[in-house]
Amino acid sequence: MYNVKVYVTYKKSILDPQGEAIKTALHRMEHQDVMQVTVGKYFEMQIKDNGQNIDEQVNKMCDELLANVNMETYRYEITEAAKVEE
Amino acid sequence: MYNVKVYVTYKKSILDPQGEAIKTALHRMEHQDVMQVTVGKYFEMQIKDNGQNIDEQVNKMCDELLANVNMETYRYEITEAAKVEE
Amino acid sequence: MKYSIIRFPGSNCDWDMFYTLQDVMNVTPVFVDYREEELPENTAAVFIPGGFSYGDYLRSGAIARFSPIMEAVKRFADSGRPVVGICNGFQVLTEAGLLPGALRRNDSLNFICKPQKLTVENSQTRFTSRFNLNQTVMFPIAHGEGNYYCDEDTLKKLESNQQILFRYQGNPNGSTDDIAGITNERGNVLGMMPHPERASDALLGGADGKLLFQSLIESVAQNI
Amino acid sequence: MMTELTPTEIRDQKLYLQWGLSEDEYQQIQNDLGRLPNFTETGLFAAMWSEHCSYKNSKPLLKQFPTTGDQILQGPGEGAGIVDIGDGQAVVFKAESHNHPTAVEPYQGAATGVGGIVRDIFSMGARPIALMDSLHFGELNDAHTKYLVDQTIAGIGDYGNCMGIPTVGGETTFDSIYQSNPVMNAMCVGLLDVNDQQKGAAAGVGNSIYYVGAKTGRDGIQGAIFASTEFSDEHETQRSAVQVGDPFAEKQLMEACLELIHEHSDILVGIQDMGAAGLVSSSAEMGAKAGYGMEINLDTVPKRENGMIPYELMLSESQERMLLCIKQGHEREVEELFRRYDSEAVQIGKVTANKQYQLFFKNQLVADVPIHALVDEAPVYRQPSQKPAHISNKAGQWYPQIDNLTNTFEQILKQPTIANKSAIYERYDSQVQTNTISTDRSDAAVVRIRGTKKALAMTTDANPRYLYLDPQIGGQIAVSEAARNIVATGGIPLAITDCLNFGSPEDPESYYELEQATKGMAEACATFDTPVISGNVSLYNESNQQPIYPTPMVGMVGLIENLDWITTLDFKKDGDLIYVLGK
Ligand SMILES: Nc1ncnc2c1ncn2[C@@H]1O[C@H](COP(=O)(O)OP(=O)(O)O)[C@@H](O)[C@H]1O
Repeated sequence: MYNVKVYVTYKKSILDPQGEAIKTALHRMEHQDVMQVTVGKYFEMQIKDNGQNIDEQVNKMCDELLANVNMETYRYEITEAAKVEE
Repeated sequence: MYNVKVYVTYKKSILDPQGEAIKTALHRMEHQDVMQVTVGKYFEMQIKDNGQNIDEQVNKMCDELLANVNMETYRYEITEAAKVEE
Repeated sequence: MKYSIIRFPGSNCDWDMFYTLQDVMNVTPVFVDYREEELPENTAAVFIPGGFSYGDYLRSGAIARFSPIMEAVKRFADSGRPVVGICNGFQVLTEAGLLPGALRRNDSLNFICKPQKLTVENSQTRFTSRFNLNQTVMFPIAHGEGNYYCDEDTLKKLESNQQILFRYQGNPNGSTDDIAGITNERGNVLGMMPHPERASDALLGGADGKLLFQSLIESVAQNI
Repeated sequence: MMTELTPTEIRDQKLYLQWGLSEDEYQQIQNDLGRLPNFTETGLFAAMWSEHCSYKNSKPLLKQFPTTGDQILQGPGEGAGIVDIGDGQAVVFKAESHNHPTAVEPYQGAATGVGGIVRDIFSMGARPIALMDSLHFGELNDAHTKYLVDQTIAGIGDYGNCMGIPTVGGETTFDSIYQSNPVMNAMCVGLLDVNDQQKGAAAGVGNSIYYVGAKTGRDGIQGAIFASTEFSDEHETQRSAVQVGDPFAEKQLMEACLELIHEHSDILVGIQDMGAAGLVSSSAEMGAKAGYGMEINLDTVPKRENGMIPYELMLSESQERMLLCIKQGHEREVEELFRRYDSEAVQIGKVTANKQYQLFFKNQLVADVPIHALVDEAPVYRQPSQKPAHISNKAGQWYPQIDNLTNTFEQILKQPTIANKSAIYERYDSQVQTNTISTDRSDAAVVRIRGTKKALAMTTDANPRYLYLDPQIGGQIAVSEAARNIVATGGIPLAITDCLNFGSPEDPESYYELEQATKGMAEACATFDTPVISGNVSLYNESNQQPIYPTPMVGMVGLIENLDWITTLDFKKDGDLIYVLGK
């Protein structure tokens, strides 16, 4: 069993209106020292070991579904887990 | 300057319709070994050092804005950065 | 000839498209389930209607594009025949790679539903022959993720190939270059956020959308 | 895991009080059962005899309402009321309040409020054709109120938009009295072929009880149980009672249910939404209404979480679930139909002859109570009533002084309550289904009935300040305003639905307001021949002992018999004459 964490964010060149909106809100809440906010998506997956390359599999999932590579980039972390995490 | 990463996810007992929909889609794409998918939000922030406790500040931002503590939990990582990361 | 309307789980402008084609345009629409692997024989054009396929979870259109019927739609498009995606249909077509670019959340972060003025940017296509160049038309918009994005190179290509058919007047959602509707390079796949099928009955506030359907139906007739 | 107290522990520790049952009520349950109720049974009674399910405080007042008329096919008592509009068609509508969930989690609270009212409509066999809302918030200069407004609107919009039901209108007011207790009411209107009319009843011994839709989690289980029980192996902070809506699942569920109703009505005996008090209220009501008993095997109930006990399974308010009664022998057909919509249909029980309500869990009988005791024998209270001091006290009244009419006019227009609401309604898809003729060109929204020359006019109205000043006349005004809106749009008023948002009935002044407001509404409904065909009561709207203004929302639907008769409110041309009608 693998625990996989995937982080998807907009490419740098793309304006992130959500990040801007949150920054503005934080400033209004007296957190003026927040210089930049980027918002992304975060996925946690549990994947059964099927003998195939896990890296390749996760890459494929990201390219085809979890991220839209036209505008987003992703990174992921894979850890092996003996059993399903609680 | 601090780099802060915040991860917000639903509490365990909360329905996660997105996670379910994504799991079903992955299964249809031949990734049947995906056992569970949870979807969360991911924030990257750059915060200027203002001499105050950074931990406390981030906690407050999470409690008041980034997460809805009625149904979400969060965790964060803070790293110190000499200057703004590229 | 049949006009095939693809239905995904969560499509909700499917009947609107059906009634417009049947009652206003007097052609024969048929629904095609997303699980089908073939389009009906005699399909003249394919419509992908608006709605929230798969709840628009993850990204609008991201999950729908894996439906079995999409392979058939791709083959249909590759053969040069017309495919039209409206709203969610546009999102599905970009996710499926049949159209360039992507649709992001509106820059206001809010869903927007209102009548919207558009400029017709190209009236020499099978979808717009009934319009005049630079004509102002009013189509309703209703979307949360209609903010069109593409990179510089793609934008240049869209422009030099005259693939941009409609632009917004008073950009409502942040779309790159005010883009409201585009075709692929070959000109047979159209994607647009505004809803022509909601602008095809004067009783509901306007009928500019009929021109788009008329253009398409005429071009189909000429090709037979 | 949650530990269950034994029947004697419940008695000795008076757990029933924490769950909202009075001493007398607890005694009555013992009389009904002839023994002490166990943990699960106590929970069932507490839920079914709550104000929310039994209307024990408001029932006598609701009796004042006229509920019948030539046009009425179904009055209160079902998921929604039904009004004949000719040509074999009927209009179905109801309103519901979701004030408390909206205050706690505005996005999900508002979204699930919409989801619930939509289920009420399609469970009657009708296709939902329009949504409306009625919103009352604190003043907009407050940051938290801004957040509430924004999220509430997003929640309403996202749910209706995704379902493909146009939200065609509503009303929004702002007043500091709603600061900590916003009012969120939603109304849904559906169109029905009279032949498709359904009832929420489970008849016929041996017929199957089907659970369809989403799995059951611990959503919305009363706070009381959290406070009164221990959790041994999970962190308290990991739990939440917030209900999350899944409009996509509900859209699939709706299409499946409508297909079942329209194309397989021969095998469908009854259908009902699982709303407040989820599984228990839907199943017990369906059985009691038909005069039968029911047995349910809780092991078969689809679950989202591990270790759920009967109490939790029965009281969960997980969304997007329905209960069906299906003729014996047709189980496969139903399962297959729902599978086509990626929705689950599971047989969880059957109709029995003995009029008992019986639950089995892990092969044990965990509840066994007379079904009528649960559903029909909740006590009814007439509370003491007292005229609020502020009504008699004329000294505190305020008279406006107007020096400069233009200034005053401009100031009025600047009030958020009066100002243009496009920032709200443009976030709702008001046009999907391509029948919306107008949202804001007339006093009521107008939706055509495709294939006919007819249209429906619909409006939601309340003017809480009038009710605060005089609840009876204010109640009359609320109905009258709705009727004027319909008439000014070219329609004939047909009937109303309502949401009665008031303070605590145990407070004599609040009870007076409820009593007088309903009296006034009843009088006006009789005058206009607009019976009350459905509605909902939301009491205990108060914070720090301060109740909100009496806020009865009136949702009225009218029939426009000819599309040519639709009237709009704008001045058409120079030189036209302007008249004032009335005194
Ligand atoms: N919460 C809301 N949801 C949808 N539409 C709304 C809402 N609030 C106001 N509206 C719409 O805004 C318009 C103006 O409303 P309002 O100011 O209450 O005017 P009126 O007094 O004429 O009813 C109406 O079309 C109404 O339906």
